[in-house]
Amino acid sequence: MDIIKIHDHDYELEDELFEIAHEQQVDAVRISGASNSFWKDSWLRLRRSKGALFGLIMIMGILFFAIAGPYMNSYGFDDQDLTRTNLPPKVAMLEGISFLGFDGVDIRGVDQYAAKGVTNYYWFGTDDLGRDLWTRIWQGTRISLYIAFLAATLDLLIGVAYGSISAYYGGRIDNVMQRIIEILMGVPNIIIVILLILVLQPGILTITLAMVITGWVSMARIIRGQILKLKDQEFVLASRTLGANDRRLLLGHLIPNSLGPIIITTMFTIPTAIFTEAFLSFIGLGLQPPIASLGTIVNDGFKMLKIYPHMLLFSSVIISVTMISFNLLGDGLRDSFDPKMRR
Amino acid sequence: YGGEEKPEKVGETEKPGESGEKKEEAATPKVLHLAVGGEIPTMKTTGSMDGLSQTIIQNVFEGLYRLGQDDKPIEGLVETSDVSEDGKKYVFKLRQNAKWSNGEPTTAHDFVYAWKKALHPDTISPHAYLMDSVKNASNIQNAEDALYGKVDELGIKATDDYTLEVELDNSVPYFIELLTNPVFYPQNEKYVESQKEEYALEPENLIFNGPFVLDSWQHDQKWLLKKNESYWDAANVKVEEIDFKVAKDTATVVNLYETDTIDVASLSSEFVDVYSGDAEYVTSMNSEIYFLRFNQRNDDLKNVNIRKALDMGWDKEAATDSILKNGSIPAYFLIYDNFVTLEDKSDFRDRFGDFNNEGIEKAQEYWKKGLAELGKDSIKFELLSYDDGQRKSVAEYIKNQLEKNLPGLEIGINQQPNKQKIAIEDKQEYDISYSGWRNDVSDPVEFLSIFLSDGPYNWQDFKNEKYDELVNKAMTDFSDTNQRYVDLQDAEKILIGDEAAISPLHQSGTAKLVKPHVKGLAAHSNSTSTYKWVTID
Amino acid sequence: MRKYIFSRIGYMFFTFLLIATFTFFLMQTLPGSPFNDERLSPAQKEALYERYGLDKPVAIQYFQYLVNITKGDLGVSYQFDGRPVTKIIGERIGVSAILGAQSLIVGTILGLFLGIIAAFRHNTIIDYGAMIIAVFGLSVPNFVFAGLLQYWVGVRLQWLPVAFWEGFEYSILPTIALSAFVVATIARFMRTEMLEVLGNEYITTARAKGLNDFVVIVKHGMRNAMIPILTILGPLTVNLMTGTLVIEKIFSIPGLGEQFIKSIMTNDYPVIMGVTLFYSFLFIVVVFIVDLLYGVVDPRIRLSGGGHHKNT
Amino acid sequence: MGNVEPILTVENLRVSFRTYEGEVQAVRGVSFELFEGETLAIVGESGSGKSVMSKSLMGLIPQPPGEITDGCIMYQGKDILKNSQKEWRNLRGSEISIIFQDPMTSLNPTMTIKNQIMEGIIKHQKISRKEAEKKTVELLGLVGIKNPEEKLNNYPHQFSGGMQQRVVIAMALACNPRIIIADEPTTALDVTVQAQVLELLKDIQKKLGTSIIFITHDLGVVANVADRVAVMYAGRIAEIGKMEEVFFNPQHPYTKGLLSAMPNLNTGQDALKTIPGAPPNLLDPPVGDAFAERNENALKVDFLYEPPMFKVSATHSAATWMLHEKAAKRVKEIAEKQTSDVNSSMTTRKEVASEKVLEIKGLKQYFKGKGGNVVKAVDGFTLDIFKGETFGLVGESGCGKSTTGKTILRLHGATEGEILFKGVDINKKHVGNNLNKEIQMIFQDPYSSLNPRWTVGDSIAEGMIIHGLYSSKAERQKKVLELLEVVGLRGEHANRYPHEFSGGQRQRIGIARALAVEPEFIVADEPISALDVSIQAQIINLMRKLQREKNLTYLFIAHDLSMVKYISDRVGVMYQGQLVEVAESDELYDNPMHPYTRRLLSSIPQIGKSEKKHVALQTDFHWGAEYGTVELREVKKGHWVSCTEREYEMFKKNSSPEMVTS
Ligand SMILES: Nc1ncnc2c1ncn2[C@@H]1O[C@H](COP(=O)(O)OP(=O)(O)OP(=O)(O)O)[C@@H](O)[C@H]1O
Ligand SMILES: Nc1ncnc2c1ncn2[C@@H]1O[C@H](COP(=O)(O)OP(=O)(O)OP(=O)(O)O)[C@@H](O)[C@H]1O
Ligand SMILES: [Mg+2]
Ligand SMILES: [Mg+2]
Repeated sequence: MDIIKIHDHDYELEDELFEIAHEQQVDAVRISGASNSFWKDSWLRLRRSKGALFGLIMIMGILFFAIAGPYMNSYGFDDQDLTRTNLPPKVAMLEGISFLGFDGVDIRGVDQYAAKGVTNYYWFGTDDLGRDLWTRIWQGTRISLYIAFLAATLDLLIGVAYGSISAYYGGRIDNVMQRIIEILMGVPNIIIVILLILVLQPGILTITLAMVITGWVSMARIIRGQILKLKDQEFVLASRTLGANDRRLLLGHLIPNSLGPIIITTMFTIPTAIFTEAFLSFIGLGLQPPIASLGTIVNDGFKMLKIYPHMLLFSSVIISVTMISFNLLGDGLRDSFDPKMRR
Repeated sequence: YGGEEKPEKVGETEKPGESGEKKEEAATPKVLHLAVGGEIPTMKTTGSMDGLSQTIIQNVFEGLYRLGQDDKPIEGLVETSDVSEDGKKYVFKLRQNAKWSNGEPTTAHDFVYAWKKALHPDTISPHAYLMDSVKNASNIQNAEDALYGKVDELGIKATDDYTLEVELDNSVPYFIELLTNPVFYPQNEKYVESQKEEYALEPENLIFNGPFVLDSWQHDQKWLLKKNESYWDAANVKVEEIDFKVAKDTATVVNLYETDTIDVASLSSEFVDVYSGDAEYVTSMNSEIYFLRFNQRNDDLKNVNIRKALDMGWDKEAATDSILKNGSIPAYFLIYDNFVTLEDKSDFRDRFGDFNNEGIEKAQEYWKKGLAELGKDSIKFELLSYDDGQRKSVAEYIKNQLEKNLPGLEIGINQQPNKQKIAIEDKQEYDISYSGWRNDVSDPVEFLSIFLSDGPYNWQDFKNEKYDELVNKAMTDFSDTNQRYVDLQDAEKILIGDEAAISPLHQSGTAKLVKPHVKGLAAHSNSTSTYKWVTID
Repeated sequence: MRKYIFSRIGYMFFTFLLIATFTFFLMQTLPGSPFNDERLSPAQKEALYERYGLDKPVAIQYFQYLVNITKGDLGVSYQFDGRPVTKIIGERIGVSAILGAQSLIVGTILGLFLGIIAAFRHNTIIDYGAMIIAVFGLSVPNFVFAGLLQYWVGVRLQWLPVAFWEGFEYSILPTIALSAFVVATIARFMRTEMLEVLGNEYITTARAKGLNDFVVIVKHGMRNAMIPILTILGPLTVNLMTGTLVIEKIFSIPGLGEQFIKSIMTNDYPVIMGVTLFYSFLFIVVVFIVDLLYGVVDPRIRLSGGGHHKNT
Repeated sequence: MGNVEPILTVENLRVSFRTYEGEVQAVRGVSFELFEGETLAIVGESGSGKSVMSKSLMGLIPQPPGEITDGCIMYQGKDILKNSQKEWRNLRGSEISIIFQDPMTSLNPTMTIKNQIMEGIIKHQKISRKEAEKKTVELLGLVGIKNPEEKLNNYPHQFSGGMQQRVVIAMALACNPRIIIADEPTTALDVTVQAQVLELLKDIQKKLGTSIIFITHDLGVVANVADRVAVMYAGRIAEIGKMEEVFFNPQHPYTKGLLSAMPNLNTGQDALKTIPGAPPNLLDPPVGDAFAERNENALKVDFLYEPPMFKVSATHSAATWMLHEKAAKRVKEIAEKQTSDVNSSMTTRKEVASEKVLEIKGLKQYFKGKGGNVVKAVDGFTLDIFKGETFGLVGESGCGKSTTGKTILRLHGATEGEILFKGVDINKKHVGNNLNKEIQMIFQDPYSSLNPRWTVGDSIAEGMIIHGLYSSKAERQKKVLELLEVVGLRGEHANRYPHEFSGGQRQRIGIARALAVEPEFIVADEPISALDVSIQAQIINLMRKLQREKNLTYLFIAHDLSMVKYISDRVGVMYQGQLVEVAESDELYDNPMHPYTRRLLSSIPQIGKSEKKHVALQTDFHWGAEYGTVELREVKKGHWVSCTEREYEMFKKNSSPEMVTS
């Protein structure tokens, strides 16, 4: 027997190498690698998505400011002072660098701080009632996020319950429940939202509820689809053959395995809610002052776009960044949860 | 955004290239370009009368009188008029050269028809009440009265084609001024009846007798007024076309003005800062007063000291100067300056001056006193307010000021669109409401009658016998005009000075930009305009 | 197939009826009254209620309302002097439709393009670039975007008219402002779908035939990726029609959306109900058309007799 | 092998994928030659790199994440790996074409088959559409599609699986390629259809003289079609040679193991030989011989150095140190050990009690399909199963096997008929969930049969919790560990998640879960069909061991007939929702009566069968009411056949009757 092909290097093939390696026990059931739970696995994958990571960091940042921002200076969010209205932004460290625009000079080239004799610094400037915009914007971010999270949570609860019941029981129940959804979808939802707000009087809760009234539908549909898919998976059948009851199947198997889509959908509900709220502000159905959300601040600032751009600039940048972050995170999560996207 | 760029100002538009273009434009028909906030709600002279409808109507129709450039009535279709001694009978001689745009002459019969129609219950004309002083008019409108609906009993008669006799129940000093209102305009019976339901819905369903005709009307989008060549005074109308386009957003309107698309732009306060120094910037006062209503169904608001504290407890001047900025002035009264003059040539305002303008410290005193009387140390009110632009900010300011100045006070704001707001006021489901009122004619009763204890708009349970007596007397007894004004001065003092039933906020003004080539634009204090005298260079 | 269409139409009718009922009763709970004009006397108000049948019991009003709908009569506006609601809708829908259609077309084409190149160049700079554009489209409130467009392009640069609806050039800015959202939505969707489709074996098979990548993407990828895209096209279309109201206001365009908000603010019940019904009707029809389109695009559905495509 | 010059030479091909976990070395130095007109079969377990290797021959490796790191592929004297994209496109389809495993996914669902076939023709042959269409019709005729003109404008979903695969083959043949790569072209098909497709490929090769690279993991198929065989393991070729050489004189221990792990119809009741363990992880491939750690008789050198290819004969070589001269002694030792092993085999056929555990009477299960169509998944099924036996249920895809199993488990309520478990009708309400303890199921797909969010321990314990079997958590925990040991895993695996296990290990976990509630009766629905040959044997042996220890009764559903015969006491053949033949397994295989059974059996590709031995039934059998009522009749003792009265008489007379044909 010839060696037909000698590999790159020559072996020193000693005789004893040709003994049976009894001591090397065959390990039939070896598992390599550390144990990764599903979450850890997802996190590992998420971490590789630069967009998602960026989104996550930005969200953390925004959350931080939404919580701590209003306390970073001494102004209250409704501290009015008509002697210091419409001041452009001025920041101590940055005021020397004029192109940054933090030098208290407005677009007409007038140093409003000097003109109005104001010695304080307003990082984001002030609004038409002389309120500090920094405080207001972060306070508004807080309110917007609160509304968004509340709406998303309610959507989630209703949507998951509805969707899973509809898919799980199937048949006629599913049919009826689906028809209801179709009807709800048959009315353009912005219209329902507007009508409901009028019926219920504007306010944080009303706005949230109005958004939820139609908002849960998409969650329900996604969950339904997911559960329909899972329902026939063998692990679910296995649990059924073991005699598991509906509760166990839904809460133990079906819903936990729908978490990916649930989280992703929520990540997209949040920015939508923020947006809807801003839109409602624009058509005059926003929150009751002095409570302000990002939407109302953007809307107020929008009117001053030409004269006091700072009023729009900061708020709309923050609203956009929030939206971008959630969208990026949602996209990233979708990619990392969805095995199809792993390629 | 650091101030390096200046927005293009109107004054700078006169660059050489552009002014050349303007000349060319001037050679073409003289057109006035305007932007308005919405659709014309109605073209019926008997219809619902907001500023826009009234503006269009008074430019395409003509009544007996019209508002002049100084807001005083001037003759329209009237050639000569005659008033009886007791002031209860008017005889108007009409112009014989006035025509409808379909060629028919305008006659006294057209007035008879229109007035009766306005009063007919089926018409539901919101301004029919203006006719109250005409003989039997109030009975005809009163569902309980024997004369209800019997419009033929109205004190109006056409003695011949060009003579109109009007009888009044009372001699009212402002009757001629009333006649400038569209509800007193003529309608051509034959034409109107021929159009049935369609009347005034489209330009095709209309004939005109004013300086302009409504040439085209794309609803909620744009419409065009053209000079009416058959108008009796056509020789004095210099504009050939007035082009209206609907623009609902103030920023858009300003942008349009800046790009020379329109000739006039009304400004909201944000823009005042930018334009207030400009030559094109004009302000005017409106016959419109804003005030807070204190709903006395609220037990705390029944307390006069509390009300006074609320009235005085904040800086009205700062609100008009720093928030509204559109020429509005702070109000410590209901009947504003230059409204009516007494016999001795003194202004109505002169006798009492400002009410309750005593400063914040005084307010705090009242507040303490009020709280003590109520035995409370904190109160919460809801402030019902408008949901638009500056008025929204004013409400926020009031809230902030009052809460700051009056310890223990908490105010929640409830913003509502106008219609909903009125509904809430009507049902009195509010504590404090930010309200406004505009008069139709220059008579203090217009404002003061709101607060009669049985007045339909007394949405706040204000009740004062003396006040009722004074105002009621002024509404029926016109024998001594001077005494009547004095009584009304007293009534105003009771309402505000003594009772603080309302807290006047401001008299509103309008800030506008008008292109320099537009002259003679008559903007009336009732928020309407007349284009008859406009010239375009 | 015919049976399917008929049953769908029957079902649409039922949905529509429910929506009509829903809006009707919602309207009953709206605060305020359409006739609280400050200067109307009580007698006049009563007369108005009577004229519009608002004095009758709700049940009768409801019945009357349904009867009128079947006759195509949506009542008359309270706000605009007895103008029929159908006429108001008719006058405005054209504008909204043109604007909506333009934005849909522009947005869809651009969105598809972005989505496809992003998928094709998955995980490259191009992909990221396209997605950043897409996410931006979703992230800037459209009134801010519209305001900036108006100010910069209209006022500062004077390239295009600032506002109004007088001709094609007037529609350009609003179309851009509106389509940003469409571009974003479609691009993101298309990318995901395309990535999924590109992972299919038939794509590899097509490449194994020696076809070049462009042909593979267009002939094999697009059509299959388009099927799920159709699902969002329905709601997107209606969204565009309702979503125009902000843009309509900013650009002073006499469309239906703006009218709708105005009628809400003035308690103009017939108009609110009319427009709501109209939108719903549109929505139902659009969804129906989209479902039929599935059949055109996806032969599996066409040939199996148009089974109800459940999009989950 | 006529031509000495190879038309394709692959040398030291290496392909890697960069994934986020690291570099997967899918192909690790593969070399082989392909000759004109031959069929080279490549066999190997899942993940051994077969598909990757074949895709690299066509330049279809997705880049990124894939990358060809080394090697060359010589085609017509040119290294095609250095091709430009354009050159690749000219090569693909016209010179080399490929057939994928699943015909359904290889065809674009939204394009007519005509267009899909013509596409390549037009691209490569630059002919008019009309001519291309003519060509297409010819091709469809060639692959055995009747009336091809009428089918041109059909869409893929209008064809059956077998027909679809024919279309795919037609597509591959479109430009007369010199090489066809068939990547598991029959795995997704039924045995009967598979036989037809294999036949077709052989025919075509004969007609066109094409070279075929045939990838499969089914050794039976290989025996049927291949001229030469290459066995791949962990990204390398372990052994290559003529089919007979490899099958009858295997050299590499892996090849040997593979062959002995496969039951064939002649295997008796002995325990199957198994290969322990699972293939290595290619993220971190072992040094030395990749198979060493699964090889009981591995040499020390196997763990140190990668074995080179040793020539066994001119056409046969293998990569194993066993062929090194220094190992000769060991080879002998091992051979001796194995012959002695064979005799220490397991028990012979056990005695089956005659106690009925399950009686199914006239079971019908109808489903409402699309547009009101009724799918008669099970349509009158009658059967008794006895305690302690293994009843094998076979039949082609869609005949209702799974539905029957699921109905027994009460996952569906029966439309009609009754199922008695130990005399109790299981569909009665009052039965409660106690039955769920006694009847259990083992599932087909190991990847979806475990909840990915639960640890393995939790999954196993679920049944105990539901039935309140052990009072405390600790006790349950103990039992779980015990069960894991029983199925050949380790207790410490209880805290791990399913995705960390291989398919075979998951199947063991699934079995442990079923056992946790101590059932008597287990329905195993194709428990091994998703597993590799080397793993299948492990599972089958485990199941048999458990049956003996716990006196279980199995309903074993499968379409792999040799495995069914091996494990079952009795076998039932199912066709269109009904049982057509039931008999003891030997009897059934030796003496099949129903024509469907006979067709099924003749389709099984087997090692050792000579060329074209299997009888493809030329005519379809016919049955129906016009020939009298069809029912199961006992032809011989314990041998039931579904037939009419007349047929019954014939069966009774001679045991191989001529069929009633139409
Ligand atoms: N696109 C890819 N990205 C990452 N890894 C891949 C990719 N394609 C294949 N692999 C890996 O390469 C290895 C070989 O895969 P391949 O598909 O060639 O196996 P196979 O022998 O064809 O198996 P099967 O019998 O299951 O088809 C596997 O470990 C697989 O995970
Ligand atoms: N829940 C269901 N609803 C409708 N039809 C079904 C359902 N389950 C199964 N079927 C249909 O019943 C028939 C039999 O299916 P079944 O799964 O029992 O086949 P099988 O013999 O197990 O096939 P395979 O070998 O592919 O697993 C098929 O035509 C299938 O489409
Ligand atoms: Mg493969
Ligand atoms: Mg099955």
